[in-house]
Amino acid sequence: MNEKLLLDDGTELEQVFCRPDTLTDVPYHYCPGCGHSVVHNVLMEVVDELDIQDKTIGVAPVGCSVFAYHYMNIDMQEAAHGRACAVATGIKRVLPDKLVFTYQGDGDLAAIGTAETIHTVNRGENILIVFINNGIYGMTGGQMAPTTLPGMVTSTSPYGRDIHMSGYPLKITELAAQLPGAYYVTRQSVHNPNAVRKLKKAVTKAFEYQMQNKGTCFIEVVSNCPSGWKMTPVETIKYLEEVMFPYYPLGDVKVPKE
Amino acid sequence: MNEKLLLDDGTELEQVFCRPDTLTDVPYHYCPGCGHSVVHNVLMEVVDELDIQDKTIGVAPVGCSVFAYHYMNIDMQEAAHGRACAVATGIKRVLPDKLVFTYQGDGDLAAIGTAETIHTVNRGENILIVFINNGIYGMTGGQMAPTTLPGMVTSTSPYGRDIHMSGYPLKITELAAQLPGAYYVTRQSVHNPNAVRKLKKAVTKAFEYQMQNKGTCFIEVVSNCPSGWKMTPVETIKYLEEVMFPYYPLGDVKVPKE
Amino acid sequence: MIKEQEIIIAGFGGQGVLSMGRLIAYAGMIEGKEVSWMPSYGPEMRGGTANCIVIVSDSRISSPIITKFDTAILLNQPSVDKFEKAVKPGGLLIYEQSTVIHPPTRTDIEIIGISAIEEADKLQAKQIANMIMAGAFLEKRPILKIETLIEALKKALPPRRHNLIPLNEQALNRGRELVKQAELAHS
Amino acid sequence: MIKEQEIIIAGFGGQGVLSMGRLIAYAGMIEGKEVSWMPSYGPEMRGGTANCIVIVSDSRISSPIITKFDTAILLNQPSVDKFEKAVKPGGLLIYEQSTVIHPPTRTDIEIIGISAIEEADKLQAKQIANMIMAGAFLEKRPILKIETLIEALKKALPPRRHNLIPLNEQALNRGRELVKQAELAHS
Amino acid sequence: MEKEIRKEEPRLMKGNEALAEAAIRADIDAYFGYPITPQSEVIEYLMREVPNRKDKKIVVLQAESEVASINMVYGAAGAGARVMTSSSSPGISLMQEGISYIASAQLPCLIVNVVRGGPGLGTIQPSQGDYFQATKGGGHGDYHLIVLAPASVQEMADFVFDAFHLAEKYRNPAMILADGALGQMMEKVVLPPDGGLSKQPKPWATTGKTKDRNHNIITSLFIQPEEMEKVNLELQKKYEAMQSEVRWEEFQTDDAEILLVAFGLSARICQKVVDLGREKGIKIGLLRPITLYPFPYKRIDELADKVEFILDVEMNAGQMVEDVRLAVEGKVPVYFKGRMGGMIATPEEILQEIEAIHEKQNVLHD
Amino acid sequence: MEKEIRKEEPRLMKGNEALAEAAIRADIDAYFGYPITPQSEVIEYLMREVPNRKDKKIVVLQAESEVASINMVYGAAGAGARVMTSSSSPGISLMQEGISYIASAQLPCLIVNVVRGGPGLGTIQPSQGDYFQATKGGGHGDYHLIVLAPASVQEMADFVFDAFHLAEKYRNPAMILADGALGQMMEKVVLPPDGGLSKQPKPWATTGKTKDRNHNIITSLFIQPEEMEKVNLELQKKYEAMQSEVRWEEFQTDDAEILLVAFGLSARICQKVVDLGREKGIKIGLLRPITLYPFPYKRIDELADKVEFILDVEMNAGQMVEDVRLAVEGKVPVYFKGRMGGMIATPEEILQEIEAIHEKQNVLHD
Amino acid sequence: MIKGTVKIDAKICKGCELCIVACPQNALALSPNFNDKGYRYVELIYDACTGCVNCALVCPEAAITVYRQAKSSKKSQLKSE
Amino acid sequence: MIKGTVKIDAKICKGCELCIVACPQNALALSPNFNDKGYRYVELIYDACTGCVNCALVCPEAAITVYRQAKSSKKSQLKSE
Ligand SMILES: Cc1ncc(C[n+]2csc(CCOP(=O)(O)OP(=O)(O)O)c2C)c(N)n1
Ligand SMILES: Cc1ncc(C[n+]2csc(CCOP(=O)(O)OP(=O)(O)O)c2C)c(N)n1
Ligand code: SF4
Ligand code: SF4
Ligand code: SF4
Ligand code: SF4
Ligand code: SF4
Ligand code: SF4
Ligand SMILES: [Mg+2]
Ligand SMILES: [Mg+2]
Repeated sequence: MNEKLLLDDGTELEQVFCRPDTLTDVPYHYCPGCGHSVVHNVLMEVVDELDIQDKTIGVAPVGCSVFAYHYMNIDMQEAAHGRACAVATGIKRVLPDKLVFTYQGDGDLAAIGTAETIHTVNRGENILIVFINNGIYGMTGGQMAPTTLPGMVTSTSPYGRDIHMSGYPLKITELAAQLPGAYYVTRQSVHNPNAVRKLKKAVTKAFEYQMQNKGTCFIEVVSNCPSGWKMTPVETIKYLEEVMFPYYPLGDVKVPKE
Repeated sequence: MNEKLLLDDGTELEQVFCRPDTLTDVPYHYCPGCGHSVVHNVLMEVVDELDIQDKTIGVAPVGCSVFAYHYMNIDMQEAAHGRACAVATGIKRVLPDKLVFTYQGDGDLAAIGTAETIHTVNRGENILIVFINNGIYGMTGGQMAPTTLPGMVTSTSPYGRDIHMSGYPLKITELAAQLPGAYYVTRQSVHNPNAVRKLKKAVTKAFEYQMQNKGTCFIEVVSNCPSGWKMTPVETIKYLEEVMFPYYPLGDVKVPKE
Repeated sequence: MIKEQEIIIAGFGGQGVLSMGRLIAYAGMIEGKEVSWMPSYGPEMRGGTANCIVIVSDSRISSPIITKFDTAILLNQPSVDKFEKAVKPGGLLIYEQSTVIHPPTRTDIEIIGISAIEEADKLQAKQIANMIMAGAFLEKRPILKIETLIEALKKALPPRRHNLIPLNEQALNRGRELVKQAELAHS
Repeated sequence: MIKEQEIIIAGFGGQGVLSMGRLIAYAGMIEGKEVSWMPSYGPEMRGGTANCIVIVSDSRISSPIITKFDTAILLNQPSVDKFEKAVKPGGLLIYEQSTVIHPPTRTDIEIIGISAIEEADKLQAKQIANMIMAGAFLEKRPILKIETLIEALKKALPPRRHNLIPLNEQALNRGRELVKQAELAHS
Repeated sequence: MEKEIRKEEPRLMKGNEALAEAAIRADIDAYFGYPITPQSEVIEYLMREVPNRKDKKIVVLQAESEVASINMVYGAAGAGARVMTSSSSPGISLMQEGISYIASAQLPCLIVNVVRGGPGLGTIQPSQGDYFQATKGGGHGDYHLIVLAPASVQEMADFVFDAFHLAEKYRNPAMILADGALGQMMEKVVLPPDGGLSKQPKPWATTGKTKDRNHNIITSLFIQPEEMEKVNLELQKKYEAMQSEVRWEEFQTDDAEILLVAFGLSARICQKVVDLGREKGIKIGLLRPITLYPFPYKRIDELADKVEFILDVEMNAGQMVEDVRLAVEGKVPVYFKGRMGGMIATPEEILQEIEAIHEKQNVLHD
Repeated sequence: MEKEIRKEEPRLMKGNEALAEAAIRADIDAYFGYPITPQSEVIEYLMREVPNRKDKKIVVLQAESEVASINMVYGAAGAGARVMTSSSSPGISLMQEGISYIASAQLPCLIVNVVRGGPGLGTIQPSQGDYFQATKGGGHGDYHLIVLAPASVQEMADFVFDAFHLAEKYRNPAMILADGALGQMMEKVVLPPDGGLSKQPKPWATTGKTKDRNHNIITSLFIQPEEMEKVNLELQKKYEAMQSEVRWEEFQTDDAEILLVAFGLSARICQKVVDLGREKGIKIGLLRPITLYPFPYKRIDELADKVEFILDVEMNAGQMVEDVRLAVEGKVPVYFKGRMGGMIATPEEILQEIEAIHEKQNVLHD
Repeated sequence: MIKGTVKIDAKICKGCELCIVACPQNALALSPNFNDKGYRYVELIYDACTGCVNCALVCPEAAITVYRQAKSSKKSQLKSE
Repeated sequence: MIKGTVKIDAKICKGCELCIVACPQNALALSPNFNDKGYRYVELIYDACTGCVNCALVCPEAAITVYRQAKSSKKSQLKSE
């Protein structure tokens, strides 16, 4: 870092952005254009900047991001499907001075893990929950998630999600925000550079709040799944903007009253 | 029923209230003054009046009311702890013309069964959920429930519920009401005759909505546990009024927009 | 010397049947005997009887759960209904007389009715009925010294409640007297 | 007559490697052979290769999962990197030439490069590259008749998509030609 | 059940899909499940196909978890439905409480476990590591599932019928214990006939109390130990009766000097071993248990009288081998060959093992 | 571990409470659990007592479920804590996925199962019906717990130390398999000394990556079958090594002609049977497995050489008896006597059984 | 004139006293006697009962039958409200 | 004069094109060539780059390093915002 580049014409350029130090060298296994990678980058960027590599312990879910621990160069645990919040509780309670976060998909956090999610937030566990909502089960090949939109085609809703059969998409972030244990709840995305900037701010805040023992911070990232959605990465941006965000509006859901 | 009573002085009195027909003769095993019994009575009273004994299928929880099936003279299933909503979903989906209800305690519905509760309501399963919130685990001898009030002494919060350790009491009824699948959500009690009358109306409405396929009806009954609270039944009434209701205010939480 | 006593103590929750049993077991331990104490637990306690099985023995105890007893100490009607038949022939049944409307009827065991609740009321200490029963029991089956029981009580109670010890002692003695009176009446 | 062919077909998801394999298996079944088709599955598909193992045999097939192959049909670089070494000595490796920058190098197997993607582009049908590869394979290992493959295709495609059959046939034939050309070039 | 002659054209299908199609044809009333590799095709197929079967009324619901799935199965089964779920190892572990409840409440249903390599999250590759869990009871208490182990896509389909038939006959949950390869692979299958499994009345089901009967109760709670023991004795009697349903298959055991015992995919591989061995003049035979519970103890015991040794082959660290040893009770040595974590022994590898043992045995005999 | 001489006064305690007090003295860092009869006193005792131990920093948390509990245990164990949970049968069934994960990730921890009668909701009375689940692996995949079976309140306390010692030595989850009676009963106990179990460094734990080491990863995912097989082989090697920890107890086996095998509460009862039998001149001996995994196969096999027959006694339908039969391999007949659903056989009943078998055997021998 | 009365099933009464506090007429009280279950049960102690049903509604044991001098032929008063 | 430039790690680029659409200067495009992973990778096609970091922010593979003619010695532009 802080490397300089000297061009042929003598111009000196300064390095202003590079791969975060706290990423390992292992190439991501994610599909091209997958939002998981971007969120990983942002998380490790913040760990770099806050200089908390030695204090941060991550919990990976079962989902496409199950291998997060290969990429994030911090101590990590891989939790059973849906149990990341319970695992994080176990870690944080015995190591209250460390910074603990979970990283979970929508199937993991909002389906099988619903009870753990709700109760962890309700207890106000002093952790950060990062919730990647791509409206689908990426890992297992594109099945319907609790957050799949009405009418959206997946391998288990081949004729589109039918709300009479499966109900409406679950806005678990709004539920979480209702709980007194939730300190800071926000919905972000990574579909363009500004969104990435905002997410980074949110993550920074969340870690700072955790250092101040404020309770649970909960960041939803409305993300994409080019493979599951059967779209090119570029097409997913449009789908996000036109279809996902109207249902999952971006922005803070609960901010601390300071 | 409709029996008359002829007094010595020649006055003829009409029977205006008696034990519901749809109760069996088995005496309740509940502790003296326990609200469970009253709610059982009300439920069966409504089954009598709507004449739906042959259509109604109940699901008993694991909790003090685990033996509900001994008392309610209707077809019933006993579910695993916390899974009554899943069991009811299984029944209702294969028998959509029957009237299905669950009967669950606060440990059952709001702790171990949180995921099933949330997702059943979110799917809008066309059932009635009866939720007996007595702020304690009665069955297992008085441990802290998710709904135990701050400072309340139980066998697992011997120095009073500590919100820093266990979080605030979970208002799962309010969460359920947020879900689009919830059609009618109300909080009732049985601590005096009028409360019982209101509960009966709520139950009647809920069954009627179910006949109209409206979605999930959810009735919380803020109840007592003389044994767990270590109070006489009469003392529990005061505690309910003075301590429980302020935290769990009675009344409708979500009413149908008609 | 009695080498072993297998005892069931039953009544409503709140009547102190569990603590009475614990006290006997504790005293047995102090006297160097093998003891076990096993409570009833679970939902049958709701609105029904609480009970505990106490075994005091000179030799090692195998199972703490048994179904036949040398002695039954029964503080309410449901307990009498349930455990009368569980007393071994020749065994002893002591029951609380003032609240039991259908007294036990077996003829192959010794049956003693004690109005412990009434007597406790007289001593202005409802919660002491259990100790009156315990006194009655020890009068009939002197497996333990009363002094040891008092010693056990001292260890079981927190110091700030040691003022209750004289009352308990009184109750124990009252129980013993009542047995004697009952026997006198029968003889 | 070839009694058995154990084939691995690999490439990116979306290149039609699974359906090509299925077609070969289906055609084998029509010809009365024993067949099995086994896809790769799970997260290794993410951003990596999809593959399937196809076995066409005259006798009963034991395991559908094997690690050495008579033939490898490989449509991208990672597949070449992964499966080149899995070809049995004397076996066949056909790879997509236009996108693979490090071609296979073994000398104890037969290696044929086919620019299937380029050729498919020429036919204005990107999705047909797999059939070009299939044609090439059948030219080298005539375990099945081309007609059976077409028949299989008819059964596999819904009627409304039968208009695609001539294109597929063309691709198969193009593959066969390309092999011949390649062999000519080498010889 | 007699095997009928099937007229339908053979199809090329995945094991998971053949199983799902068979379930439709077996007239299931409901399926509840949660996706997990390598069996998600079961629910995917049902979601895709069921809406096209206008003559059928089948509930297909993706539950929020495996815990919910199995309890939905409990509810539907209690209400008299023909109902099933499917999952793979970790998901099946989550179902253990529910399975124990279903067994105790004596409800018929089908649970499919398309096993992957464990323990833990493990690998998604095929395995037979859940034999103990399936046969000895992964849940609490004394109970047994009827366990069928298919070895082909054909059996993935056929055993759906067998499993429901047995489950309903005995009011007992049945399990199909397959593995990832059987679920994922395609091969030829001739599907069982639609509607070929009749439905018997279930007077015990909770379908609404009518005037002419007492209220029906589905429960697994028997708080009095005397009562609970009675229920247990009843269960044990049922398991005893189920022993008559034991099924297995033998290959070239008539003159075998060495006996292979293997189930599922391992048995397919061992069949090849038999052939390879016999080509070399080694008289190998194979017994394949088809029902893992009940287990063919007796037949293995009989065969033990005739062979030099037994080699049990599994895709795990040695589980069924305990049952084989229990069958044989020391009569002949029982050896074990296993690969783990998704690895599969090749026929050659197994034959080598046999030859090595053979040599060792001969040395011993000298 | 050498048994030290204990100076403390004996106390009268419930098994559950003695276990909880021992956990405090064994310096646990954390307990996570969910109430269930007959073991709720464990968490109740900890909640009551821990705040009074100002010298200790122990986390005691009531989780929202057993599923959450076991996963909290996983997290805390992975972070290097000495951590435990306790439950009873249905709750333990719910933990099976988590247990399989913990075993696969090789994390030390203690799981206490105070068994009640199953299957299903069953009864809350004592039982030994979870032997299979504990020893063969109720979860998916090939793994084993270290399983200790106490037979007294004293051992309820002592085995907490043993369990953590072994768990940490082998980086493997350990289980204490008790029953409702042992949990609920009070008897004399001399508690183990406070702080008597030292803590070794856990360099693998996720405590925050420091500059001087690579990042630590706790996982049970090994997607490549080759890798997963390696993990499995490593586990198997560990289980092999654990065999050296096998523990059992014998009573009057020296001259025994009849051998009783029983664990836990059943073994206490069988001790009485030995006495009663010998009074009658029947030479009975008793072997009590203390570790159920590893199991004393070898010793039972040795004793089998000397006795006429073996009677295995359990509070279930016959589970450990399979291991006894595997130990004996047909050398002598192995009989089984079991009561179920919370029922407990009396010494007299067992003796009668012995006499009946004895008679039958003699007829056979004539 | 007697407006109403109650019959209390003494066998199943658990003496919880909830009916006593619910009765606007203070017409109910615990008996000094015990029932088969060992509980003191409730009795109507004088003729003030109006048949208002309050006691019956709150009785956990459904032990109370209420009679009233009234035209209503409804099974229970509740419905008529 | 060149205001900025990017270095793209062609080895790990997956050709998702997200950087291309994120670049306000339209300075990026897919190469006709393939990398070791079989993907066409992205290249800077002319000197319009301003070093605005947009492409790098959205790059899933963290494959882009950005240089800019600027005083900021901050590790990343983000922080300075
Ligand atoms: C107990 C259990 N059930 C199911 C699975 C299979 N499974 C793995 S990941 C997953 C869902 C993945 O979806 P999501 O959480 O949304 O993550 P994504 O892949 O979309 O990032 C499922 C169902 C499992 N591994 N374990
Ligand atoms: C899986 C499982 N965990 C725990 C238990 C023990 N248990 C039985 S009932 C109960 C809670 C009872 O509380 P609640 O649901 O509030 O009902 P209440 O008795 O208060 O009416 C618990 C924890 C169980 N039976 N099964
Ligand atoms: S499947 Fe979807 S979520 Fe998973 S890596 Fe691919 S694009 Fe991302
Ligand atoms: S313990 Fe509480 S909830 Fe249970 S029956 Fe008694 S009073 Fe009612
Ligand atoms: S009916 Fe009304 S007045 Fe009569 S006893 Fe009951 S509460 Fe009192
Ligand atoms: S409310 Fe019912 S149970 Fe309670 S005292 Fe009155 S009559 Fe008896
Ligand atoms: S830094 Fe900005 S201008 Fe330069 S290539 Fe990237 S997006 Fe384009
Ligand atoms: S965003 Fe990154 S991975 Fe995607 S095309 Fe651009 S450089 Fe390549
Ligand atoms: Mg997702
Ligand atoms: Mg409760």
